[in-house]
Amino acid sequence: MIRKFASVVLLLILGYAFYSLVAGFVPDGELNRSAAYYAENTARETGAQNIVTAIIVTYRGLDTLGEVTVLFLTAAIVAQVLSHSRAPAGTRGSGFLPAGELLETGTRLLVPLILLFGVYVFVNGHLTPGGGFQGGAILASAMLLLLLADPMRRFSHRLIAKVESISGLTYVALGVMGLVLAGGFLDNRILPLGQFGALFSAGAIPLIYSLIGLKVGAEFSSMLESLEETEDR
Amino acid sequence: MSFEWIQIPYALLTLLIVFVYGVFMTTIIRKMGARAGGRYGIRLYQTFVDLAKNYALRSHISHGIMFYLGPVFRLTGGVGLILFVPTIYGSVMHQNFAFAGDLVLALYFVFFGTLGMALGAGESGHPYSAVGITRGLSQMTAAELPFVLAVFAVSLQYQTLSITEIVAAQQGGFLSWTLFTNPIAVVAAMIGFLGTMMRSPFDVFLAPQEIPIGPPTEFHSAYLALMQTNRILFPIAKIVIYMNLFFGGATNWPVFFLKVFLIYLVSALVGVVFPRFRVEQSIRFFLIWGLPLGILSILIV
Amino acid sequence: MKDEKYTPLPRRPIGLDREELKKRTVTAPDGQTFEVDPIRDYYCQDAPKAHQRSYIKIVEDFFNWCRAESLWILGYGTGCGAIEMRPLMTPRFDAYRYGIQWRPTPRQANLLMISGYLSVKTLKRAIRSYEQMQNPKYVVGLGSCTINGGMYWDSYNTIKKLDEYLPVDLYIAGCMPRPEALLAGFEDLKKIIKAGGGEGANKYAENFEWYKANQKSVIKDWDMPDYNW
Amino acid sequence: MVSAIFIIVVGLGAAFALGLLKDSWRNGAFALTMAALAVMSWISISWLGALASGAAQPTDILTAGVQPPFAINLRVGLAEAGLLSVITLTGLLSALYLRDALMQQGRRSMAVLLIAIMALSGIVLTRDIFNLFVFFELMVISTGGLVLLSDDERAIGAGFKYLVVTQVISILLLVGIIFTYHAQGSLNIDDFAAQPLAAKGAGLAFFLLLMALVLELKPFPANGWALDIYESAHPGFSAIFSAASGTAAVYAADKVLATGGAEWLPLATFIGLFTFLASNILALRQDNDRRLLGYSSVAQIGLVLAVIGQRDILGDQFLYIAGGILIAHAVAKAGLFWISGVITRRELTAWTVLRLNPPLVVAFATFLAMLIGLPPFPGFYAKWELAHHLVAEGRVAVLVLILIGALIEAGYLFRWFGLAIKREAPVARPKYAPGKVLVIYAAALLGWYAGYRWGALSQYDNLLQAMPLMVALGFLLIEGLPARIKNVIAIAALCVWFWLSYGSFDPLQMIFGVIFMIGGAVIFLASFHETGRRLGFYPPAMLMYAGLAMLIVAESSFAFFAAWEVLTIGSYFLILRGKKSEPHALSYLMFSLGGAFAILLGFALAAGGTAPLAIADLAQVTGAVAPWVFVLLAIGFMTKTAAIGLHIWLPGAHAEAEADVSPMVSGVLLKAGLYGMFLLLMTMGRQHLFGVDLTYVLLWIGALSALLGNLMAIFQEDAKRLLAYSSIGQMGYALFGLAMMNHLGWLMALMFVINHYVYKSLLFLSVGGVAKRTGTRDMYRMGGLIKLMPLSFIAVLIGIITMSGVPPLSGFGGRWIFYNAIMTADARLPMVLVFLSGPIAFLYLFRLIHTIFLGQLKDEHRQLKDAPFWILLPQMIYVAFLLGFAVLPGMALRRVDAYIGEHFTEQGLSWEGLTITSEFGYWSPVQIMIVIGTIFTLLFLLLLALNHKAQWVKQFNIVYAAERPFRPETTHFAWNFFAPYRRALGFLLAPLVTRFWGAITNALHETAEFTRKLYTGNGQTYAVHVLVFVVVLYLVAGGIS
Amino acid sequence: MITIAMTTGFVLILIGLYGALTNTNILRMIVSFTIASTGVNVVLVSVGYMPGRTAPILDDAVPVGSATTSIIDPIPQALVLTAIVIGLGVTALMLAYAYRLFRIRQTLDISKIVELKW
Repeated sequence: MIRKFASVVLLLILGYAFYSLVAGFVPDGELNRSAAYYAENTARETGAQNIVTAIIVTYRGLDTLGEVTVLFLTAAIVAQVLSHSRAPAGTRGSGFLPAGELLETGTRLLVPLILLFGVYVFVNGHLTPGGGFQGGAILASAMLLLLLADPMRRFSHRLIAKVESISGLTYVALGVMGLVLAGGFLDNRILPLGQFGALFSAGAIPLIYSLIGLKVGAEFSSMLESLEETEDR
Repeated sequence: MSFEWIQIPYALLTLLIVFVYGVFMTTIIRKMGARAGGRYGIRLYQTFVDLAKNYALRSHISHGIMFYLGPVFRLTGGVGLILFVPTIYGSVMHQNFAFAGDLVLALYFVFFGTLGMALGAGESGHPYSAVGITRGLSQMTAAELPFVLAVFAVSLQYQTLSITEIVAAQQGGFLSWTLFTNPIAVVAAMIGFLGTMMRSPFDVFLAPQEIPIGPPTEFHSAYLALMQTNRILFPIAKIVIYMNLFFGGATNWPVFFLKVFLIYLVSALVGVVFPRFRVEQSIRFFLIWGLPLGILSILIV
Repeated sequence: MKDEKYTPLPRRPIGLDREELKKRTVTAPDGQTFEVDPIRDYYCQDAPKAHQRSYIKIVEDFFNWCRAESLWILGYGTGCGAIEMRPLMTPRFDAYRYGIQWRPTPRQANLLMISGYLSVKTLKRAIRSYEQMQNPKYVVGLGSCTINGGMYWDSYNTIKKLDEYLPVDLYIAGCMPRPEALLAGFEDLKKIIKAGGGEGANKYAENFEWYKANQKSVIKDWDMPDYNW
Repeated sequence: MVSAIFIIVVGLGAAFALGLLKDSWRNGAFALTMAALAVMSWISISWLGALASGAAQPTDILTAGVQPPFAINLRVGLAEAGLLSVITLTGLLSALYLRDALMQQGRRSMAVLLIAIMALSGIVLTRDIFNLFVFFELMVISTGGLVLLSDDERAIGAGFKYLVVTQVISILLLVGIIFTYHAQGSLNIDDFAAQPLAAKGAGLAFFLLLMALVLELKPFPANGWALDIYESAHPGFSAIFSAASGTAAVYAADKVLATGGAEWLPLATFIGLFTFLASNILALRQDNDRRLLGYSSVAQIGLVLAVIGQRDILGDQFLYIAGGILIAHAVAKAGLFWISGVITRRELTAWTVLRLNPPLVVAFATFLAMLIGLPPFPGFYAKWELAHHLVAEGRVAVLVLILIGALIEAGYLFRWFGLAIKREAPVARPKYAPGKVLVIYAAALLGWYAGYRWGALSQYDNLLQAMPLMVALGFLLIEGLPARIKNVIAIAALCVWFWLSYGSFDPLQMIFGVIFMIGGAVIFLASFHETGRRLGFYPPAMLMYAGLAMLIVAESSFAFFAAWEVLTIGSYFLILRGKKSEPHALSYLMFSLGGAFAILLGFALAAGGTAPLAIADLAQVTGAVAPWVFVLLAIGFMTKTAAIGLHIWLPGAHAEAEADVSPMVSGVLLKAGLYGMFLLLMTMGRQHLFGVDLTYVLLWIGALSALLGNLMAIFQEDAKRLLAYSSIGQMGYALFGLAMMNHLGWLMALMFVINHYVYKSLLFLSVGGVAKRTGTRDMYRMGGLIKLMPLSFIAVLIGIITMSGVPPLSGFGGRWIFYNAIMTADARLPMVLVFLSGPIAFLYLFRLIHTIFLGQLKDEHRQLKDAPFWILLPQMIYVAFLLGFAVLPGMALRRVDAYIGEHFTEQGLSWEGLTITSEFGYWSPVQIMIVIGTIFTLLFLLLLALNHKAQWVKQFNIVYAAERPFRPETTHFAWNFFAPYRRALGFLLAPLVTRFWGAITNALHETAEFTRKLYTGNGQTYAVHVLVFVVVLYLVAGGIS
Repeated sequence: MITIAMTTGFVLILIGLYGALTNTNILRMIVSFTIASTGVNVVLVSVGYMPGRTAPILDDAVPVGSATTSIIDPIPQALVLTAIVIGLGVTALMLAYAYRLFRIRQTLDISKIVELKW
């Protein structure tokens, strides 16, 4: 009770602080200098249509590398945490009924489509909304679907790990190439910018986003699988 | 002042006079005590006889080197004290070895004999000696305090530490004695004096039956004789210091005899009137009565 | 002074079986062990020696005079006589004027007064005190009890003849002798000493075996060295 | 030069590449990890080297080929390079250390470790606030992963609590970031500085941002989660968490704070100080080593934060100071965590096992000294500079709080060291993994190297190049030699140093120099009796002497202070060697460090920011600050001389020390304080505070010390405690003499300096020798040793005659000068106390000799031999000296008398012929000696003639009221010897001072006990703490808009 | 519009925090945190919103030349993506921890996991 009351009081004060943030908030009339720079120069410098993608992949590419690393890390740790704590046999939650015909068939039908869609999303990340993360998530949702349909299904950890590692390594290598060949780490201009708006344009952005997509997909899958494996036996 | 060989016989002469007078004084004071108790008292030559007998005892035992040296220390302290203090003011013969040091030397040399004696008594291994020493030292440290303060007040008053100069400053009529120029210091010093004279009420460290006469309980024969000799000399030596500091000193022997007698009398009179203090009582006595007077005397100089 | 009277009796086996006098094994701080024999280690084992008089007669006479005129009594009471000694210190008798004083410690005393009957138990203490006094030293026995046992002649617990245990210089007869008698006795003692007769200590030393044997024949629990220095 | 981005690239690349390896190729994976970390370290270090030497300039690394703020940029400056080196090296060493755990958990955990180090490097490098957030989250998550390396299951709970808290933090952080961005139109940190935040009304955003970053620093009380991690995580990881994570987080906070302008600095200062103090207090109650280290880590980071709060005044010294503290903390804390990893049990006493491996003890001590900022480590220089800057700008309160906190920290750290050194150690030497131990040694070496670098960078002399210190440290290297050889070297070193330096000494320095060096060498003679190797004795002893040597020649306040701390630490280790000295050594260290801090404060105040200050320039300090300087310095010096009130450490410390250590710490060490007092009074003279003459206060303190020290001494049953209390009294005399501020007073003080050295060394040695033979220090257990140990007896006899001031020995000279000195002094009341204490000294001295050597010999002592030759030898030297000095006091005092005459107008002594004459009296030592000697000899011959045939009797041949003694034990009157005195004056002995200090420590402990209940262990409560922290600061800051 | 969005975000944060501070069940706490981080994301996005403008994609509707005046701030959008991903990562990690904790302690009550304290 005291805890709740104290929490309420605390949060009220915090809320007051937030309130003063909101109350003092004046929306910008025009783009601030960073945003304005991107609005003006993205197309020229990166050749990407989607400014957000340009920012994510190039201007703030280091953030993104970090993000990918976060997922990599999380996947690794989750795997590590869970690998230590398999449920003892016969505990609650083990032993599922087999999936029905309908589910299996539907899955078989949907998974390629989902995969394709995912690839589409990340390949076109520099042109349209979406990108590596979204695409990767979509890829992983295919995996989720498979697992939902058949909880006992297993994928090759090695494969997932390889995809994850190779895409990650390549990503880093691309970044280093930016350092060597172009203006700096993760500079996308190691490849020709190409024609504005085309699929193969914007330098390395599509490549990177694809790698991200693969990697994110692999990492999510790995996590899902690790979580799933806790239900073993 | 510097040393000349003639001073050695002079000093020995002084020593002889003081010794004889001391024996006489000891006897007189004992007789007075006896008379106060309604007795006739000892014979006049008794002190000599006792001394001679003790020197003449045939057998001796020794507990060790320090036991042997204790009485020597003791008597050296007494003799040295006499010799480091000028006995008769203005007399070349009776300046003794006062050139070697001043008042401070006299103050600290008092401890020489005490220390040696205590060591000798300690080596006898007798617990009663140790108890006696404990009491004696405890009491002495407290009793010395008003005395030292008074002495310091006097040296501040006369701005010198030289005994001769202090006596010189008191010449010219008895009103220039410290007794009258600085009575508080004198009272403080006399309180300390009572404590160091080994007389009632401050003689519990010699308790004859409880700890058979305390520190010297194991001493006998010539050891005891040396200590008796010191017992004769030492009070006189101490009184000489008092006389020089507070009572105008003595310019000739008759005045010396008189003043020493009168000062000795003070402790004797107090002794026959008052019963013994326990040691902590006497410590408190000195701290409560002697110390404030001593401090006062220093502050008002 | 040797004669038949002082032929020692056969010695009785004496057991020093007091706990504190038993031999014991002690561990030193460095871990070594050794044996402590209290009698041997704590007490001087030498026998008493007889001491020579001065070679010059006049000196010896002077010393004897001094000794006689400066009698220091060990304040030690054994029997009812003790009560007769106290008045000597009072104004009425005032023994001080004769050079007689009391000392609390045997080391400084010359005169041991055995004031009345002496039980076996007290004898041991008397011996010890006597032996701790320095030569020359004198023993005066008070009253009949010290002479022949007096009214306790058949007691199981008192000694009869003090003379057999300590070298007595003077007896003062009476039961008890009054203080006046004591004063008279002291005067007699002085005469003896001045005449050179106060050699009890030497007698004791010379006939040490005999005295010890006598002492040990009555003191069954002999728990001290033969001579108490 | 390889771009610093490769730190990130290599880290990430290797982490990704690990995924390619087979799970079973663990050796390969580990090799890859190590290689990556090595490359990262190499890059960092090469940058550090280049930047430090000026071969390279601070470099911005652009990503995406676009200028900031439009793309993320990284920066490598000197600070970054340094921190990167710390982080990557910690990572490298920790990885080596974690080898077993990593191998067991597989490549994933290695990847996590790599990413953690990469993320920490990123935090340091990045200049983009959102990028900072990303790296932060990486750090958080990788922490979550590395916590799992622990075998301790509780670590899971701790990790979860951590995640809960970081969720709250990241909420605050994100809100802060976005609103800051809104206000600035940029995410680049460098842009924040361009436009002050408050101007755009985004103070609250900045506040939230700052709070989030500060919360990562584990401020009190919002840090329960961190402590749980420290307690339960693998120590190898805790090292990273403390050294690397803490470093990175601090730097992040600093980066942001630097842009916020000066107005935010007080907040940082407040948080930092609060955390520093509170965590240190809390650590007092810890008995789990890792949790204690955790508290200490938190506190140290708080300290760094507080220093960051001062960056507005530190100027270009900021890096030097903050970096010094941070690096010292990082190296030390990592090292300590690594050590904790080789120890199997968690209570502090389990560290006793280190004793079986002495080099580890050295490492342990190194780390502790680094943490507390003792010379010659970086923290020391940093502390010194910081103090001066703070004082120069009037931020004394901050400095005082820092010093108090540091003192508390020293308290629990060295208490711990004491436990480890003194408590019972297991017998079997454990097998340590060589890799782990190697890592620990590497850290220790790095610590020393950092100390060397910081010394080289400082504007003062490099302490590690100071000759005495190098010699002392050299003894660490020859520790394996037999003790006797080392002893010869030690004596030679002291003599050579004296010979090299005495040419430039003035008479005052000469006297102290002789006591410190030659006197020290004489005491070392006693050390010859020790056989074997005597591990751990010579390095601290020589450290102490090095400090003393440096103290004498010190001309600037810095050199003086450094020497002071060196000798303090050396003597602490030395004292700690004693049998039961654990608590006493600690209280010694506490008082000494407290005093040292007072000195630091005093010097800083005196310098007023214009360091370095020549000692002689203290005389130029004037104005309102001068009396305070005087007070502080005096307090500092008086802790060493154990003036009353500051004395409670001394009896135990001196009494429990070894036989040859007691004279070192009593006879020699105490003089350091007096030397300081001499310098202080010589330069600053009389100062008045609130109208009170401070020397008058000193006079009272000296007199009270003399009285109470002596009084307490007479009631001691332990011989060495008795001597120790007497030292308090004797130092009181010396202080009194100094405070009289007249010629003779100073001369008397010097006389005491010389005499006290001689007789106290003499007495401690003889008593030590006796204690060695008898196996006890309780005097009533001894007795009657005179026949068995005659030489020791003679030594004590001469010693006590000198000490009591009885003519004809040299102690009388001191008394004589004293009387002459007080003739002209005005203050008479304190003199009364001194008068009182004189005879009292007599009591305990007599007791000392009587109870030990006279009286009844005990059974078990019947076969004792005299003290060992080597302990007796210096005693005999002292005896000879005392006799010589008694006759010819002029040989030492004449020149000093003239030297002191330069400082006072009044007349000194006249040294004509054999007689020494003052204005008031005279004294002729030779004649006194002759007269007394003649009388004594004559009387002795007389007695011999009369009594030469005396029968020698044994101990029970005493008159005993017609009975006989029972046993020696019951016949030796010794225990409670001065019972009447106790009855009369016992009330003066009420342990008021002990109670006072005890109350302070108790209050601290109780506060800690009460406060730590805050850490309920509930992760939710910790989250509440975090919010409370933010909200309270929000309210305190007055609702920033 | 912005205010509403932003207020919604903050309210979500507060709700989430309230939930996290008052529910002792670990899973509920995790969910609460998810709510709170959603709130943060909403706040992030709303800060970048500018009334009357369009998404920052330079397609036919938004020519490169007029982009400065017609698109909203793209940066918060980029940031929010990162924030989401990171939030997800942390949530996954917390869930894994929760699972492990449950396996070890057989409880999901955070107030019972207090063996480390003081």
